Amino acid sequence: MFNLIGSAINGVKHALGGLYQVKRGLETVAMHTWREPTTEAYPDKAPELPPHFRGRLALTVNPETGENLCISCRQCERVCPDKCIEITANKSTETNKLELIDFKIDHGLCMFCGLCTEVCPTYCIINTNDFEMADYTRSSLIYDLKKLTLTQEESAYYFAAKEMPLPKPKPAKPAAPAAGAAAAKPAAEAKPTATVSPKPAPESAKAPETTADKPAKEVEKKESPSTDTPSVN
Amino acid sequence: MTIQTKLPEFKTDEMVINLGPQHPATHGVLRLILTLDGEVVKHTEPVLGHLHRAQEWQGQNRTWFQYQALIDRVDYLSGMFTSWALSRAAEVIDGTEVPRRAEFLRVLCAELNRISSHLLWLGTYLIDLGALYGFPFYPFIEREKILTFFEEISGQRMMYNYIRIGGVQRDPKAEWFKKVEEFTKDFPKRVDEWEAIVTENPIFLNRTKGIGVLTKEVAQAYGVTGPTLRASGIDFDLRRFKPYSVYPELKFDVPVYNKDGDTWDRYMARIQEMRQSIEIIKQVLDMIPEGEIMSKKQNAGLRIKAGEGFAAVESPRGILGCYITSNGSDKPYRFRWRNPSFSNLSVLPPLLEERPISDIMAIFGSLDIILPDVDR
Amino acid sequence: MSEENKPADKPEEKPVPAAKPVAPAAPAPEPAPPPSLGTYGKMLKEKGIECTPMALSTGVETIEIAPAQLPAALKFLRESPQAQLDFLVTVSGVDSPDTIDSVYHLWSYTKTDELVIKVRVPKANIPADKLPEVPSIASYWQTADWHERETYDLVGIRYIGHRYLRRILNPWDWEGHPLRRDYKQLVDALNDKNPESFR
Amino acid sequence: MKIDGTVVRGDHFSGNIAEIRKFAVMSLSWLTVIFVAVWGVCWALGIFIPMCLANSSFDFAAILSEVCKALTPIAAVLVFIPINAMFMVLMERRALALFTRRNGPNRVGPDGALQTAADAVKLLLKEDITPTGADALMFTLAPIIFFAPSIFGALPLLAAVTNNHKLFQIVDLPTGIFYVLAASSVPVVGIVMGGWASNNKYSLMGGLRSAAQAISYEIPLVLSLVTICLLAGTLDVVSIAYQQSGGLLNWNILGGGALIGLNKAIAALVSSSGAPFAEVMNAYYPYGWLSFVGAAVLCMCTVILFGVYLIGACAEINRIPFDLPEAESELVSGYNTEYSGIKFAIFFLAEFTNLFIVSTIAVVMFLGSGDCPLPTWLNPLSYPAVYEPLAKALSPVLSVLINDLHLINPPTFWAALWVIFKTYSLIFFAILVRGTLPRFRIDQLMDFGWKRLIPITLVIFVLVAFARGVINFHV
Repeated sequence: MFNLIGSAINGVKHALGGLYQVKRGLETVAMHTWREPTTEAYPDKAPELPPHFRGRLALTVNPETGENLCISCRQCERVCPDKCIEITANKSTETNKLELIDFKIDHGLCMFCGLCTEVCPTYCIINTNDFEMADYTRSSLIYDLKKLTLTQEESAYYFAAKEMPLPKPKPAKPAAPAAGAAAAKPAAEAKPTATVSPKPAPESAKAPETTADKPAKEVEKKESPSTDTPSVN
Repeated sequence: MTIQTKLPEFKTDEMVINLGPQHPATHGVLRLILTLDGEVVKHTEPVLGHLHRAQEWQGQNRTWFQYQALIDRVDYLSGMFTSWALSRAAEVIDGTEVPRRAEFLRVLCAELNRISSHLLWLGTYLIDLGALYGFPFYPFIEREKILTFFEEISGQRMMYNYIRIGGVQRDPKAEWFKKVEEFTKDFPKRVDEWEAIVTENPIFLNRTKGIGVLTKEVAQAYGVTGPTLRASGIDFDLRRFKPYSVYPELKFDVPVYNKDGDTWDRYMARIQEMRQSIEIIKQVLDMIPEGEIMSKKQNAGLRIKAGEGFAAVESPRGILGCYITSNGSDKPYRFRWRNPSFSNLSVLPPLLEERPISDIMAIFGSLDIILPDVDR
Repeated sequence: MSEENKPADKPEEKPVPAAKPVAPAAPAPEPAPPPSLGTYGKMLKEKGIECTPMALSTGVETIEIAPAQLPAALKFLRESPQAQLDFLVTVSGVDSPDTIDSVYHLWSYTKTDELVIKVRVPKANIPADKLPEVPSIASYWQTADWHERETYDLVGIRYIGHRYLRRILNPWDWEGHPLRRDYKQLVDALNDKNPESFR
Repeated sequence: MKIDGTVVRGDHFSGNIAEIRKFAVMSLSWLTVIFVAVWGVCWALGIFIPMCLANSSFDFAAILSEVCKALTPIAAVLVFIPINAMFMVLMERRALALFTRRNGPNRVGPDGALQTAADAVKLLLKEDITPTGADALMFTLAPIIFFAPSIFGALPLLAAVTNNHKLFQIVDLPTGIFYVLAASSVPVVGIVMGGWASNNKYSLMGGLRSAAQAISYEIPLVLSLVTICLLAGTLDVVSIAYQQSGGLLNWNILGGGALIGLNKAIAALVSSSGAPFAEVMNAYYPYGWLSFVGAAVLCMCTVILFGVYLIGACAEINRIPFDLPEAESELVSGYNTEYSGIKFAIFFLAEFTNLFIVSTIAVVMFLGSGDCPLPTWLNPLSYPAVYEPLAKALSPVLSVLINDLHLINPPTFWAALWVIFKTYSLIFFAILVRGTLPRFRIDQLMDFGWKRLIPITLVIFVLVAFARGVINFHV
């Protein structure tokens, strides 16, 4: 009998305790009503992204002269884990320097790891804060040189935001001939003999073929990166 | 006339049901082939691999530098730890000395990441238990802040690629540390709030107390690690047991639950771990020295000396290990992940035996499995 | 950091299987002193289990055990009070140049000791279109169950005595073992994504 | 939380007035729309058309007007339910957004007020899929069986919540609550049918769970209501609603009339007219302290009964924390996993309608129906000194509206307003519960129902039966 009463009292205690806890929970949830929403009004208001945000890839230009900074060294192309960068360059006969003809990035493949921006010696390829790239076709995700190149103002903004050292004024001089050459001889581009890697590859480098079944070439490529590429900290 | 005292034998058929791979509560694409008697589970057969992305194969076919960027995907909720495990293994083989500031930054980021991972677990666990609409948002609000911190230093919210072989990628600014400090002050209050809603809630207690009891012996036999193991009463935390990095200099408790090893203990273990992580972060913020953050040049030709090694870190889910055989080239020769989720998941079938179907979610959720970590 | 022992041991040599023509010039290492048996090696030896010391895997005692003696050795290491290596961290398979290894990382829940056990099956001994065979320990050490299945799936080591040796990560009808160095991928994953891509 | 002068979003109790205001405005405008629409249709059908027909010399005028009058309650329900469900869904989403520090739907219409209307259109236009191997007939019937009974079962409530307006008395049912309960136990058949006919194991389990759950929670639910009927001495919802008029102290949630005496005595004390305090007390509580104990017991019992009713009702309509039949994390979506398009819309509609109906039952049976919570002696409007000047000032307008057009019936108007307020408060509470509690497990649910709630209600039933004897309810 006492047992029964005891257990009944226990049960009541248990029930009241449970009710109290439920009340506490309901109260806490209800009190959240008074707090400001944390959602962001995204399409109406663009989010504030940190300067190092890894968004769409782009090529900077010299903020002062507006000339393209890419030296066609192909480090980004080599380091890309997804192989989504393709550089077409030509060795100019007059200056004996590489001229950038086209720069393609397939953003449909890109995983935005930012490795290409880390190896770039001239801070040319960068991650911008743009992330709105949705499109209707895959082919439209392949950005070419024109689409990739930023304006002078944008470049200036990113150079400042990312605290990258501004390019030295020296390469500003050959800008005109390079541009002229690139524009002038699209025909010559048919045989872009000089792949840009320091060592000329045996066959024409249309696109980097699958490296898997070409071990010889792969090894050559692997050995080529010189150790003096800058580390980006 | 006789009175029939015994009921006639009542025979039921068993039902085989596929839980997943597309199911709201399998945290991804786990498939469980359940044999049910009514609602009681008789046999469980997990089918893995729906998310298999050949991470080990990719490790062997990419250079060190490239692969560092990929491994955050192994366990996308705690990318810092996957990076850390890889970096540690490589450093151990290579004999790289990591700068002190980098070590502190690693600990700081890792503990923040541990909190964010546990927060996601907390939210989704309550979803598993049916509190679908209210509570789960609160941990996510806090997690969002942590992700913003990471976004600021690494550039992305989940695929950080921040911890590198030989150091860390970027030195945060002073304001960043200030923000983290504010967060550490604010966070314990939030945990108190959540505990007020959840911990003693009678329905929650009913759903978790005494459910999915994982005994010490079973846990050890299956190689279970992490909070799941510590909730079973085994004090086995790598940060304490085989201290690495600067953990020996930091004071913190390892929450161990000695009683049952049920789902409630696992819940509490994680809640307490978050509080401890906050303590660690506070200390790190005080102790962090100035100095270099990287001792190994990060470039496409990153190479590691020949040798082999195994290094592990205590990830939010347990021991995340990395067994690497290097031959001195710029690619690892053999890359092997030891993932906590893989071992923790293997204990699921014995835990589910003879449990009703509702408990599947309570138990499975409490193990804190993340499927990409299982399938790699 | 005992780094000088890259040497006589195969796995550290070079990755490129014979098919690949170019050999990265691995500098000829100075011969390291032959490794000697550590604590656990001696323990096993007392027990009558043959084990060969190997180059340390980054400071951790590493021994090689003959396949036949593996279950006995692991059982002893797990259960004997002085060894107490009761935590099987992982079972991995490695396709070394000359051998196929099954590697066991043993830890303890009570001590900080570690031990790496390797079971190596020389490739020369493996008949064509047969898998290397290693005894399974899954029947009494449950951790090994899935780990062995995974190793079977990816590296292709047949664990004799495993109750349910099926593919675990790959689909059941997958052909070949992807982590073998001679594995030929039917479709190049890197080039089979976007038909419109320039790749 | 301030960092270098910048405020980090969402971390301080600065208040969320803007969102709360939006929520309130949205609710009030939707309620107005509902109120106006329903009353407009009813007035047109039940009053205006008969009024016009009364003067006509049309042959069937009398019959037609009768038909119109008879159709009024059905029209009221049919107009009310879809609009109400739309509002409730929106309110639920907005309220949950408030609790979880979000904005909620805010795209369609002003501040998202038309979101659910858009959703409804979308659902109706969606392809209606019947899975292969499903029993097509059963599959189609299930939502209808789920939907129909509870609505038409709830018809008797209409008269109660409109203060017995003659338009809404479809038939004078002396066993109103019995009819409501009988009808409300039918929908489970629809769930089981849907679960079985879907040819899906998850659906089947959801359906069976629902059957088990409904059977076990029907009992405490009915017992709690029966106890109220025992106190009221009638099964007629209209009478029960009437009995509770006169303020909070008369309501069934507070002793089911045990405090009527107290109420009247205080009223006597305040107005200092009529019988003196002690006399009234003696008339109602004839056995002295025993009566007071009885009254206290009754108060306690009815409060508990209200709790039991809420729990039982939650379980009956599969709301969280009792949403096992559609437990998302276990059974995907339970019995309605395979439903899409309009059939799913009907299930959805029915769920919210059921929530509204059980809330209305709670209001009618426990919370004084359309009664103002202020006791008459506290309510300023009940004093002629306040009321009469007001009425005089408004009379030119009101007399046209009330007497000529019959557009407003003041008792009905006030009763309906109070019922709406109380009902939606209960619904808001249900939303809060949904935002907080996790789900029961099926066996714990059964345990809780059979081993806790049913014994409690039985004990209370007995206690009430005894305690009732020591109080004089009707003087």
